[in-house]
Amino acid sequence: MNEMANKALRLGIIGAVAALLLSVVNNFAEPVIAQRKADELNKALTVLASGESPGEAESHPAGGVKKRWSIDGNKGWILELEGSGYGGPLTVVASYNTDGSIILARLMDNSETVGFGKKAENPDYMKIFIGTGGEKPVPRNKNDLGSDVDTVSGATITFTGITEALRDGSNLVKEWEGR
Amino acid sequence: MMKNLFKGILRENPIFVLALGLCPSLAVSTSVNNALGMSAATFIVLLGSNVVISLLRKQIPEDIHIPAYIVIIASFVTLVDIVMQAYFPALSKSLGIFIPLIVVNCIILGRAEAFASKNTVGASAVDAIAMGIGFAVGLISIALVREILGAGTITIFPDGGVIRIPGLVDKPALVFAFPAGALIVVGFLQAFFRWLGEVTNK
Amino acid sequence: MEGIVRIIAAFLSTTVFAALLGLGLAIASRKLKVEKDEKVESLNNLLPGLNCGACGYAGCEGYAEALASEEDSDISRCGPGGAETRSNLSALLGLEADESAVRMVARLACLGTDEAAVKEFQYVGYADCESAHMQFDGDKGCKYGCLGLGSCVKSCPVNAIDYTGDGLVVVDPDKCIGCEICVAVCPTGVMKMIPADADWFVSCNSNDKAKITKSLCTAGCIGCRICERKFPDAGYVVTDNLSVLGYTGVRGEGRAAAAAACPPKCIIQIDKVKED
Amino acid sequence: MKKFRSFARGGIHPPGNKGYTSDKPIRNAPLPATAVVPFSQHIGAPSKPLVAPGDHVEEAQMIGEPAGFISASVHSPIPGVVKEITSIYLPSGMKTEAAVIELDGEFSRLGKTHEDRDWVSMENTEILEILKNHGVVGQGGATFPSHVKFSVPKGRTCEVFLVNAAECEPYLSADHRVMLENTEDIIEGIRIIRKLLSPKRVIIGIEANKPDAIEVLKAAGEPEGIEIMPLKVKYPQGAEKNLIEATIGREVPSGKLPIEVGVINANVGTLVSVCEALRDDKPVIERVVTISGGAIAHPANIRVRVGSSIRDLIEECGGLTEEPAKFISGGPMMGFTFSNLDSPVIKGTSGILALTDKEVKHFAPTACLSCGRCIESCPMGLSPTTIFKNIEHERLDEATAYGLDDCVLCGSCAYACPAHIPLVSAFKAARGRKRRLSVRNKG
Amino acid sequence: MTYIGIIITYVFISNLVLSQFLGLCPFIGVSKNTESAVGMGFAVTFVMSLAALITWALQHFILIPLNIVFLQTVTFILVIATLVQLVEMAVRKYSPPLYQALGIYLPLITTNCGVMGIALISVNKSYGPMESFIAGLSAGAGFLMALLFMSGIRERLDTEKVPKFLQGTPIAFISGGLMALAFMAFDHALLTNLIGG
Amino acid sequence: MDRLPLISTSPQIHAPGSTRKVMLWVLAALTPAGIWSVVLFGLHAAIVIAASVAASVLTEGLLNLAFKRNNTLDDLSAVVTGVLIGFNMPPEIPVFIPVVAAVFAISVVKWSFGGLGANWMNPALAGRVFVFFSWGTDMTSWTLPGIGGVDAVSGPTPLGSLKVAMSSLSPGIDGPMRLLESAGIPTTYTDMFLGKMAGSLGEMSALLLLIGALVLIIIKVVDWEIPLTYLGSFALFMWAFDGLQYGGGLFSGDVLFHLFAGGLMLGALFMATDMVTSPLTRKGRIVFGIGCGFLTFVIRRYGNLPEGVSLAIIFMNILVPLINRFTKTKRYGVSS
Repeated sequence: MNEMANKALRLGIIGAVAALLLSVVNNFAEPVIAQRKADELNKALTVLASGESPGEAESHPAGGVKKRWSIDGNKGWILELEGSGYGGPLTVVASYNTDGSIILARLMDNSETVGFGKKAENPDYMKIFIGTGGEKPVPRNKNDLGSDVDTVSGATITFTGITEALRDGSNLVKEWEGR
Repeated sequence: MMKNLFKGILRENPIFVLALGLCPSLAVSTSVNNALGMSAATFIVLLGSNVVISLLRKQIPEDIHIPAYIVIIASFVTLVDIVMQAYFPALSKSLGIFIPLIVVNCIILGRAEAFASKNTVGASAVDAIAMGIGFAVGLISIALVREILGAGTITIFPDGGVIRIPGLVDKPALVFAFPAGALIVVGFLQAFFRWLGEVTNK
Repeated sequence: MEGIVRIIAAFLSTTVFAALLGLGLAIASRKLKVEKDEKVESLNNLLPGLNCGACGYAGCEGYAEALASEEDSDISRCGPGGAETRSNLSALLGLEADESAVRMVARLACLGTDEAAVKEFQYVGYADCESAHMQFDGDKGCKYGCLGLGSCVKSCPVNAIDYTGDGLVVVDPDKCIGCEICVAVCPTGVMKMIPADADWFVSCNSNDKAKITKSLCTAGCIGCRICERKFPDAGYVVTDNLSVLGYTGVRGEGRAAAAAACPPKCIIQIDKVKED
Repeated sequence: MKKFRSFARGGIHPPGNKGYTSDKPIRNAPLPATAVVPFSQHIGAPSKPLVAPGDHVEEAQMIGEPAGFISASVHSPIPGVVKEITSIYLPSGMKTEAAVIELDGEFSRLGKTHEDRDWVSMENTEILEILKNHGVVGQGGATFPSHVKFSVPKGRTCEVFLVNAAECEPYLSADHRVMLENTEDIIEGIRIIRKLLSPKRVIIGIEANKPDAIEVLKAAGEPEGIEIMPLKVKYPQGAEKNLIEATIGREVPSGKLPIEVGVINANVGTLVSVCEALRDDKPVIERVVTISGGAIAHPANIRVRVGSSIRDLIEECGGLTEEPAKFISGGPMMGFTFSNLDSPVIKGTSGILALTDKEVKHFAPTACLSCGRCIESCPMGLSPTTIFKNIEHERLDEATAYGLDDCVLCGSCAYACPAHIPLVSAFKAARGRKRRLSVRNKG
Repeated sequence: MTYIGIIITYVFISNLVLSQFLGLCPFIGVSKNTESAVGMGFAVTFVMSLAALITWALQHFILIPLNIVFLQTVTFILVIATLVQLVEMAVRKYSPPLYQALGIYLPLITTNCGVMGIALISVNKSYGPMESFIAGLSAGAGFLMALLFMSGIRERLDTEKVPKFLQGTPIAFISGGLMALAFMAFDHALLTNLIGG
Repeated sequence: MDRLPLISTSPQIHAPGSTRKVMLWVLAALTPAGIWSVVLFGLHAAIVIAASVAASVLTEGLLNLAFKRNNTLDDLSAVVTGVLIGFNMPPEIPVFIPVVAAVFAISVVKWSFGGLGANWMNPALAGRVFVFFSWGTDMTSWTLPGIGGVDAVSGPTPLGSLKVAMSSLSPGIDGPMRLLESAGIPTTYTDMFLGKMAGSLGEMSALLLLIGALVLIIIKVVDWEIPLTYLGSFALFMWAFDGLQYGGGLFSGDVLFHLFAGGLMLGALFMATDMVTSPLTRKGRIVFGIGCGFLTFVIRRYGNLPEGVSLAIIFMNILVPLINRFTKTKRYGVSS
C-alpha cells in the first residue's frame, strides 16, 4: 500500500510542480495575449469601417455570424463570418453597405495552407469582392472572375469558403435591411 | 563531443535516419520561417525535458515513468506555447495547433526513454542539442524544398525577409504545399541523406 | 488576487488529478501484473537477428530459448555475432565461451571465368545456378565449377557475395559471417569454408582427370602433385585429381613457391580478413 | 457445339501441331546395334546394376534390380555384351549410370509367338511382383514405378481407376496411335488393374481432338463397363490432378496423392506395358515415340527399343530438313531440351521433337506487368507472378505459402507470359533451393 | 455538423495521416504488413474514441469551470498516457488473445500524435460529447484505413526492385505522398454537396 | 566457333506477344485520337504531345544511365506514359506543364518504385493530377476546337460549364443538356461523341477512342472487365441519381451526356486498364472497375472538381493490393 501511495505521490508532485510553474507563467502572459487579440480585432474593425467608428459588438445575431457591429448609426454592418476552408473553419470579417454590397473584407483566423490558401490573408486578395453583393452578385466561381482569376489561382477551396461566407453575409444584411 | 553533435545531424538524423518526430512538424514545413520557429520550439522542449528527466531519472518509478515523462514534456510545451502566444503572435498563429502537438513528437519521448532516462545530465543535454540541431536541419531542409518548389519563395522573416525565385514565384508547383508534396519531399530527402551518409562514411 | 486563486486552483487540481492517475496506475500495475519471460527476450536482443540458422536452431529466437532454458550451454554457436555476441551472452549467462573456435569464411574455389572455362551450351532460363544445374549440371564444360548465376549471392543473409562480371562470384571475407548458407545452396559445391586467416588457397574444385580438366578450363587443377611432392611442409594434399591445402597441423612453408610452380596457376594468395 | 468436360481453372490453348503424326500408323524402328541402357529411367532410387562389363545378356534379361521401395527394374532391350558401365546425361539433363550393350546373339522374343499367361488366377501380390520384375513404370512422363502406384495404402480404397488418355501436349501422338492400334492391349491392361484394385468405376479421360480413338475405345470398352469421357481440348487436360477434377469433379488436397480422393490413375501406354508384362511375360524394353517437329523430314510414330540412340531415330524419319533451334525430349510444354543426339530413348520418352526457330521464338525476359495472364492460365489456381516475385527476393517461405509446392510445372503460366519471365524455371530452382536448405538445417 | 458529416470529414476529407500529418510515425512504422496494420489500426481507433470522450469531460468538467484551460496540454496528455497504459494492462490481463493481436501496439499509441490531435481538434471545434466520441472513432477509422492501404502497397513493394537508397521508409513516404495526392479528391465542397451543408 | 547449342527450360514454346508489342498496340490504338486532336487544335497539340513523350523518354533514359540500370526504353512504356500525359492536357497548355507532369510521372511515380511493373499508381494519371493541383488555372483553360486550330477561341468544357451553371440552376431545367443551353453553351450528343467540344487533347472523340479500345479488347491486349464495369457502373449511378438535382426522380439521369463528356472514355478505356496498376484477377478487375465508376460518379456529381476520372482511378490504384488480396483465385485442392 505504501509503495502505491509513494508512486501516486511522486506523479502528484511532478504534476503539481508543472501546474504551479505554468500557472505562474500564464498569470503573466495571459493579459498580454488578450490585449494583443483585442488590438488586432480593433485594428481590423477600424479599417473595415473605413474611418467610421463601429458600434457595440452583438454576439450571434444569425447562423454563421459570430459577431455583428453596426457602422456609425446605420450606414452599414460589420460581420464576423464563419466559412469553411481547406484546413477547417475560417473567419472572415467584412463590412457591408446597407444594400448588401461589400465595402471591405479581411481573412482572420484560419488554418489554410501556407503559400496557398493563406494567400487570402493578403488584403489585396479581397479586392475582387469589393462592391459585389449589391447589384452585382458576389462571385460564386472562379469562372466569374474573368481576368482576375490569377489573383486567386489554385486555392479553390479557400476561395469557395470565403465567397460563400461573404454571400451569406450579404444576404443577411439585405434581410435585415428589408431588401 | 563534436562527434556526438555531428551524429545527430547526419548519421542519426532524427528525421531522415531515425524517421522520428515528423508527425506534427511536417505540417508547418510549408515555409522556412515556420520551420525555424518549430525547430526552435522543439529544441527548447527537447533540451528542457531531457535535462529535467535526466535529473529526476532516479526518482521516477518504472510503472509511472511514461505519464511522468510526458507531464514534464507537456509542461515545457505549454510554457513555449504561452510565451509564443504572448510575444510572437504571428508565429504562434501560423504554427497554431501544432505547438501543443510537440508534446507527442515521438523524438522527445523517444530521446527521454532511450537516452535521458539512462544518462547523466551533461550527456543528456548534449544529446538533446545534437538531436535538436538534427531535427532543425531536417525540418528546415524539408521546408526549403517545399517552399522553393511550392511557392517559389524562401521566407526567413515574414516581413521583408522573403527571397523570391524568379520564374518559380509566378507559377510554383502548388502540390508541394500540400501534404502529398510534403511526404514525397520527405521520402526523397531521406534517400538523399542516406546516400550522403554512405558517401561521407567512406 | 484572482490570479493567485487561479494558481492555487490549478496547483491543487493538477496535484490531485496526477496523484489519482498515479495511484490508479500503481494499483493497476499491481493487480494486473503478468509474468513474462524476460530472459528469452533479453537474450534474443543480444543476438544479431539475422535468423541465418548457423547456430543450428530455427532462427535467433530458437537459440535464445535454448539458452534461456539451459537446454544448451554453448554460447559460441552464433558465428555472425562473433566475439561481441559471445562476450555479451557470457556476461548475461555467466558462461565461459569456447574461444578456440576458428573463424571460418567462405571462398570460391574456382577460377573458371568466361574466358578461362569452356562453355558447353547456352543456357536459357531463370538466372539461378539451381535451375541451370538441372540442365546437364550447368552450362560449363567443367561440372565442378562456379556457374556464376548467384544462388549464393541471392541467399547470403549479409550480402557478402557479389558477381565479378566475368562469370564468377566473389566473397567479401570481411562481411562473411560463416553461416555456410552459400555452401549449402551451391549446386556444384564450389563454395568452401576456410579459416579466416588463411593466406593461400587452391581455387579449384574439379575432380576431373588432367586431360579433361585441361580441355575444359585453363585455370583448373590438374592434380599433377607438384605442390604436394615438392613442398611437403606446405600442407597440399592431392586426392581425386584435386589439390587441397590443409591449414592446420602443418608448418605451411613453401606455399608461395608451390603457387609459383603450379602449372595452371590455380593456387592463389588471398587477403587476410580484417579483424575488427 | 457439344460441351465437353474440363478442369475449371486456367488452362491454355497452344497450337496442337498433332497433324504431323496423328494419322501415321506406328511402325517399328530398326533394332539398335548398340543400346545405352540407363539405370535410372524412373522416379526414385536408380536400379542396382546386376551386370558387369564383359557379361553377356539375353534380350529382356534383367540387368538392374530395384534398389529401395520406390525404384524399378531395368532390362536389356537387345541380346549382347555389356561393353561398359558409364555415366551419361539423359535428355532430361540428369546424370545417371548406364550399361552400354553391343548387339550379339539371338533375339529370343522378337517375332516369336507366345502363350498368354493366366493372370486371372494370380494373387494380387503376385501381379505386383510381376510388375516390379518387369520394370513397369508410368509412361506418361513421370515414370513412377507401377508396382508402387498400384499398391493401395492401408485404410484407403480405390473407387475410381482413371485412365489418362488425354495426351494434351502439342505434337505428341504416340498415345493416340497406341489407342487406335493396341486397343485390345489397353482393355486387357484395364482388366488386370480391375482385378488388382477392384475400383467401382473405370474412366478413360481423352481429349476430344481424337474422335477416332474415342470411337474405338467406346466400342471396345463400354461393353465392359468402362466409361469413356471426352474432354475439352485444353492444356494441361492430362495433368494428373486436373484430369481428376475434369472427370470426377474432385480435387486432390494440396500435398496429397490422388488416392486421397479414391483415385488411382495410369497412362494408356502404361496399361499396354501392364498387359504385356502379365499376359505376355514381356518386360518394358520398348515403347512408342513420336518423332516430330518442323525440322524433321518425315515425322512419325515409332515403336522403338529402349536404349536406342536418338540420332538413329531421326535418321529413320528421314533426317533433318534444317538445323533446328532445339531438340526436345517429351512435349514442348514440359519436355527438356538436349543437344547430344547420342542420348538414348528411355521408358519415359514420349516424343523427340526438332523444332525450328519459327516454332520456338525466344525473347529476353522483361519486367512483370502484372497483367494476370499467368494467373488466368494456371490450372492450379495459383498466382505464379506472386510466387515468382517472392522467389526473386529469396522469400521462399512466402513463396511456399502462395503455393510453390502445389505447382505442377505444366508451363501454362510461362507460355502465356507476355514478359517472357521464366516462371517454371524459377519454381524448379526455388524448390531445389528449399531442398538444399532443409538438408542443411536438419544436418 | 451531423454525425455523418463528422465521419466523412475524419475518414476521408481531413484524414489524420494524409491531410493532417498526424500519426505519421506509426503510419510508416507499423505498415509493413497488413496484419499488424490492422491490429494497430483497431488499437488506435479504440484509444482515440475513448480519449476524445474523456478529454471532452476533462475540458468541460474541470478545465473550464476552474478556468485553467492553459493546462489543457498537460492534463490531456496525462490522461491519454495513463489511459493507454491502463488499457494495455487490462487487455494483457483479461484477454491474452487480444493482447497478442493488439497489445504490442498499445505502448506505441501514447506517442501517436493522432490521439492527442483529435482530442485537441474536438475541443477546438467545440464538439459535444457524442460528437467528440464520433470524431475520435472516425479519425481512428480513417487512420486504420490509411494504414491498411499503405500496408497493402508496402507488401507489394517488398517484392519489387526498389532502388537501394529509396528502400524502406523513403519509398513508404513517397507512397504516402501519392496516396495523399489521390485523397485530394475529397474536399470540403464534396462534403457540403453530399450532405447538404 | 559454331553457335553453342541452346538448352532452355520448359516450356519450350511460347505464346506470341511481348511487352513491347502490348505497348505498340496501345500506341496504335491511341494514334487516331492523337491525329484528331492535332486536326482540331493545330500544331500546338502536336507540340504538347511530342514534348511530353520526349520528356518521359528522356527522364527514363537519363535515370537508367545515372543509376546504371538496364536500358528499359525498348519496352516503349515510357512512350505510352508520355502520350497519355499529352492526351490529358488542355490544348493551349504552356509546354512546361506536360513536361513537368512527364518528369514527375516517370521519376517519382514509376522509377522510384523500381521501374515498369513496380509502380502501383498509374504514372500518367499521377503526373496529370500533380500538375492539375499545381497549375489549376492553366489546367482548366480550355479552347474550343476548330479544324486546323485556325479559329481557336477559349471556351469551357461541358463539364466545367455544368459546374458553373449548376450554382444558378433554376427549376424547370431537366438535365445537363438543357442547363448548358440555358447557360448559352449549347451542345449536342453528336458533337460530344465526335469531339466537337472543349476538352483535353486526347479525350475529344469518344468514337475514335472506342474504336481503338475495341481493337485492343478483341486482340486481348486489354481486358474487357475494367472498361465494361467502369462505364457500366458509372452509367448506372448517374442514371439512378443524377436526375435528382434537376428535380427529376430516381433513374432519370442523362447517361449519354456523362458518358461522352470529359475524359471518361480515355480514362476507362486506356488508363484504368493499365495492367501494372490494376488488379491481377478477373474478379479483382471487376471490383476495380466498379470502384472507379462509383468514385467518378461521386466526384463528378458531388465534388468541387468538374472531372474526377483521374482521381477516381488513382484512388482505386491505392486499393489494388488489397483487392488482389481478397480476390485471389481459389486454389486447387486447398479448402479456404
